[in-house]
Amino acid sequence: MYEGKIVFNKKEAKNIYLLGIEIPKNILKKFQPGQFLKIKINQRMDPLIPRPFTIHAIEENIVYILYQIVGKGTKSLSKLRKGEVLEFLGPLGKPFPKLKNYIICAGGIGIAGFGFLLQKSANKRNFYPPETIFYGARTKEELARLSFLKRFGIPVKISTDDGSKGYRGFVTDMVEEELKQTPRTVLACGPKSMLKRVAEIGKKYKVKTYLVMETFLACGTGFCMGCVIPLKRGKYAHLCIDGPTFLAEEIALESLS
Amino acid sequence: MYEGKIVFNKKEAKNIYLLGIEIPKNILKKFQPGQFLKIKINQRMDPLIPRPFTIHAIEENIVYILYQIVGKGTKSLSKLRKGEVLEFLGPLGKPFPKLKNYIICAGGIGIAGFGFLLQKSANKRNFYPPETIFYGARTKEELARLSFLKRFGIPVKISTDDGSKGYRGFVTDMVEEELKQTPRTVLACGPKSMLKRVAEIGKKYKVKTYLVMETFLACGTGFCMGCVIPLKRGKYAHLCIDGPTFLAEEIALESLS
Amino acid sequence: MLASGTWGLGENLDNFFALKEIKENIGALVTKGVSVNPRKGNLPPRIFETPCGLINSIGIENPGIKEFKRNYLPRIKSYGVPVIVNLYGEEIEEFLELSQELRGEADGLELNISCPNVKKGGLFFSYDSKTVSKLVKEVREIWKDFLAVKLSPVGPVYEIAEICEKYGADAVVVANTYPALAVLEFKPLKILQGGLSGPAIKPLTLRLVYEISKKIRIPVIGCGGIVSGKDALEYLLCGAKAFQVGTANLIDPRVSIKIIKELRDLKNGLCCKSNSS
Amino acid sequence: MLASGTWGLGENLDNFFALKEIKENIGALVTKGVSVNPRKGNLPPRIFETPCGLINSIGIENPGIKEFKRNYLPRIKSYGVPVIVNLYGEEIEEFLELSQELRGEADGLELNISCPNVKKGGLFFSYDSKTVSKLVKEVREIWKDFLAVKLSPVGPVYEIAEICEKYGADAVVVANTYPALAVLEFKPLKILQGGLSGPAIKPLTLRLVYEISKKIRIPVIGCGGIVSGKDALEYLLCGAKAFQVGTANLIDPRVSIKIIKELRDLKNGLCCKSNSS
Ligand SMILES: Cc1cc2nc3c(=O)[nH]c(=O)nc-3n(C[C@H](O)[C@H](O)[C@H](O)COP(=O)(O)OP(=O)(O)OC[C@H]3O[C@@H](n4cnc5c(N)ncnc54)[C@H](O)[C@@H]3O)c2cc1C
Ligand SMILES: Cc1cc2nc3c(=O)[nH]c(=O)nc-3n(C[C@H](O)[C@H](O)[C@H](O)COP(=O)(O)OP(=O)(O)OC[C@H]3O[C@@H](n4cnc5c(N)ncnc54)[C@H](O)[C@@H]3O)c2cc1C
Ligand SMILES: Cc1cc2nc3c(=O)[nH]c(=O)nc-3n(C[C@H](O)[C@H](O)[C@H](O)COP(=O)(O)O)c2cc1C
Ligand SMILES: Cc1cc2nc3c(=O)[nH]c(=O)nc-3n(C[C@H](O)[C@H](O)[C@H](O)COP(=O)(O)O)c2cc1C
Ligand code: FES
Ligand code: FES
Repeated sequence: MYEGKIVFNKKEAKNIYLLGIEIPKNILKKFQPGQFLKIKINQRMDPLIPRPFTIHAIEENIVYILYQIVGKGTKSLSKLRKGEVLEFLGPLGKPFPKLKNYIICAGGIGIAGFGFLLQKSANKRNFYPPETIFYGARTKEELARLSFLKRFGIPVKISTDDGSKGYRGFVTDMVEEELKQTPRTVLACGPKSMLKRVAEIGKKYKVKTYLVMETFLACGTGFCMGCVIPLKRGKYAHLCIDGPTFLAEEIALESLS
Repeated sequence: MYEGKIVFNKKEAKNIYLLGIEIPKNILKKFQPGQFLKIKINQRMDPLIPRPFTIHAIEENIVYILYQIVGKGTKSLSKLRKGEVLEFLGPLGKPFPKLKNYIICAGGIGIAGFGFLLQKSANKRNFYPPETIFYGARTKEELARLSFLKRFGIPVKISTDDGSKGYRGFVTDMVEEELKQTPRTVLACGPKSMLKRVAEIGKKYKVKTYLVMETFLACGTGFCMGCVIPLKRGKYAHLCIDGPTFLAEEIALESLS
Repeated sequence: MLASGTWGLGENLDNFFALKEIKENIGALVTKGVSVNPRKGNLPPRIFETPCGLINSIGIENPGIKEFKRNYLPRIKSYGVPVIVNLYGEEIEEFLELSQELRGEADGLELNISCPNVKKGGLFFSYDSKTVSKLVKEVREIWKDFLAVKLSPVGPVYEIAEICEKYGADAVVVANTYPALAVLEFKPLKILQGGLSGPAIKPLTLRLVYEISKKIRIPVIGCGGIVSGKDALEYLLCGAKAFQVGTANLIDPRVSIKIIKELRDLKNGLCCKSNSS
Repeated sequence: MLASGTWGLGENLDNFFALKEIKENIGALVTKGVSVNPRKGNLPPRIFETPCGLINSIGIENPGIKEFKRNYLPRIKSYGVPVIVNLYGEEIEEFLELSQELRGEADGLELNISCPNVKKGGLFFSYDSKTVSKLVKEVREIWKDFLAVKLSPVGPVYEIAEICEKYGADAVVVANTYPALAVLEFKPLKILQGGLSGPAIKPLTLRLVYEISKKIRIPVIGCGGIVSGKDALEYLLCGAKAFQVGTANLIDPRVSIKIIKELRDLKNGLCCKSNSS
């Protein structure tokens, strides 16, 4: 585990916070888009297990995490203040695949990991930029980091379930419309129901579809075998070492429901 | 449990912090010197049990606690910041007895409860002021709240084990010297070894001796029977409802070692 | 229900509750263990905190049945909810004497065959199915009202639960504390042996309730680590017909009001999706 | 020692340690349970956090003994510390076959008769003293090196410990995880049954170690909830001759270095008075 000092921890959108941690540059250098950190939320034993968060962005010697409050760990995390020290482990997991001519589909907090991808692809560091980002949330209030995302000059198409901003409906409707016109690789991250729909659409339009998956992790290091994702033909992948990004066609559908 | 907002939480001396909590006045009104609060240190389950702290002082609608860092609870407490909200229960326990012509003997963090006694006796609210306060600590750095204590115009005689301030030696030496000259009631709070010595001295000079005791408390409300103090003749007292202040002659000595 | 040993003998329950609140939130009051003769309880230290749990070794401190009936029971009854007296004995005869003493005086009995904190008897009852059979059968002959047996979570617990059903208990309480140990000081070694309770053990007792309620038809009363309405609901979903709250009362004397409110809200589906605790 | 199932099969231990660190801090590596045939393990979810604890239901996912010997064991041996292979079988014959396969290949065996996460066999071994007698006796005939039996914390554990001693085990590991249950979703009810580990259970396993080490003369290896040097010292003071660290490895892969350092410091009396954890 490394230690990092919190330099930023503020509300960004409804229930969504942005956390900045100062980290020695030699560690930061290893970080790749799509990888994650495991953060020990406090020094006491409840919560016991560090929680995984995708690397959202990097600036100078600061790594940013974009997180949503869902339970005890994220709630405690949101109470930490500037100046406090966190323990974390990482980078863990595999980076995003290096795609060309692809679009991004993000639902809710699923947007988190793509910030770093945009940064790295803008700097032409092994990653290519997506052609469009489709980003959906339930309401306008739950959309986060829009101005940051737009900074990269790539179209960001918004949807909200209630129509309070952008297209009214699911982000997957917009994606389907797009693929109908120009079939292209999709990289998607969001709630299970969204990923399932993306997988269906990808299949329909015969495009390569990558899904960033989630499950409860214990170790994040391949030690416990707790993080399995069922694959087709009865096999299992281990999210923390084989993922979190998987090719949709390899995943067994039941793991998406 | 009540809720109170932290308005102050700062280091006062080596390992000793002063905590101020804003509390509705109608609750504050009930507080008496010698009573304690049970403070839930965070909203998570570790530490599980609220910790007991004597009421140190009251100003306007703020109650002050003077605490020493000894373990997980007090360590976590010292990390809380202004603006955070604490849950607490109280006042619990019996107030100090209403003494006249008495001296105070405090060792280390044992000084905490006497601040409130000085305040109340200065206002002539049922309590009489002590004639002298004998206050010992290991070193100068561990003496806390001296200027506050001196504010009441009552002599405060200091001792330190290493002589870095005041008399060099144990506070009980000074107390013995005093009693030899003028036998008087003693009210004492401090580590067990000090209390034991005070009890011996009190016996020797045949003066009424009151000891403020400590033990690990669970409920603080008389529910669990976990907080027993062995009395003479094989009986038990329950610290949280019968104490924390006891007449030395009633206590079985083994509970002081 | 408030679990045995975690709200005293009712001396000061009304410092923390209005009578109305007791009636609206508490289904029954289960008293601290009562024995034939007064017991002083164990030497201190009696309590130690462990990760998310509490070890206690009180040793059934209580005034004895005579004094209990005279000076405590009337007050407890005055709170206006059913009173279940938790009985502690080292021999079957003691349980019988206690049951006899309480005839017509209480709404129910809870036989504590599972206290880990007393040297003789107690815990060992719960290992010995023959003695438990005899105990339940003989108490049943004397005591016609509600009769529950409080099981130990260790030992042959499924077998004992079936015996309680067979010999006429109306319910089993699952469960008492778990035998545990804490090191207080290293040198010289000072330890505390006692029973572990609190959130730490919830997953264990929940499992027991789930298994036992599949095996017997009399109601299982869940008890172990409940501190929130969500915990209580979990017990009910896993087969418990009622639940008791113990350690949580020591954290916050009014916790039962909070638990019942949360449980009602959860049941009303208001926050069925929130698992945050 | 690193406990079974909490550092994988050594595929990437050296991502987190220098070889020198392994040699200096780790007394032995106890592998994940290995079975005769490959096992895919249980369906997800396999892991759930409880107050200060962790429930797991991995289901002994492993490549089977043949593949293990070929592709995993050489690497584990290359770390340069004694390798103890944890064996999982559903029948005595399987354990015998596994022991046979490993003759001359490992420094020791740990017989897992206590996994709560597999339907058949496993846990039930630990309830059945006759089967355990037979198991230990027959493995002992095949396996002449270090032989440990990993006990379940539930069931007739004292009796089983004595049997292990009687039939020639060199040590017992006290203990595996505790049968536990968590509610994942209310409606429809979705539960996870598995084994509880971590700090929550430390007071329980510490008690078992204390009692068992008074009853048998072969070494007791303590295992349950150790996350600090202080925890480890408590086990040693309560009678354990060695200890294993499990769940803590999942929190911090390098925790064993921290634990050993803290333990050394404590033993050197540097901070014998500090009980803060
Ligand atoms: C690789 C990876 C990257 C991630 N990146 C991000 C990110 O960038 N931003 C972000 O906000 N989140 C991210 N997450 C999700 C994040 O880790 C979780 O939201 C967080 O761990 C929740 O912790 P908590 O203590 O707040 O919630 P908890 O109290 O632990 O629980 C939250 C919810 O999950 C449920 N749950 C917990 N465990 C299980 C289980 N085993 N089975 C079923 N349900 C379970 C609970 O019941 C509850 O509803 C990521 C997850 C993974 C695996
Ligand atoms: C009525 C009362 C009033 C108090 N007022 C004050 C006050 O005003 N200021 C102040 O600083 N402190 C006060 N204390 C003491 C304070 O409550 C403790 O220092 C605090 O609870 C320690 O909590 P912790 O979590 O930091 O330490 P812990 O981690 O709980 O432990 C601290 C130390 O106590 C030991 N310990 C804990 N439980 C037991 C036990 N059952 N038996 C033996 N040893 C045990 C531990 O081993 C450790 O060495 C008061 C105590 C009482 C009973
Ligand atoms: C301080 C304390 C005293 C207890 N005394 C008794 C008792 O006298 N009789 C009894 O049957 N159970 C007793 N118990 C056990 C509780 O009633 C309850 O079964 C157990 O604590 C588990 O529930 P919990 O986790 O909600 O506390 C006691 C528990 C505690 C913590
Ligand atoms: C994820 C996980 C997997 C485990 N797998 C095994 C196993 O394969 N064989 C075994 O004997 N014990 C297994 N255990 C039990 C541990 O080795 C250890 O006995 C138990 O977790 C208690 O120790 P702890 O509290 O330090 O984790 C496993 C534990 C965990 C948490
Ligand atoms: S989280 Fe432990 S193996 Fe992936
Ligand atoms: S602390 Fe529970 S009775 Fe005093």
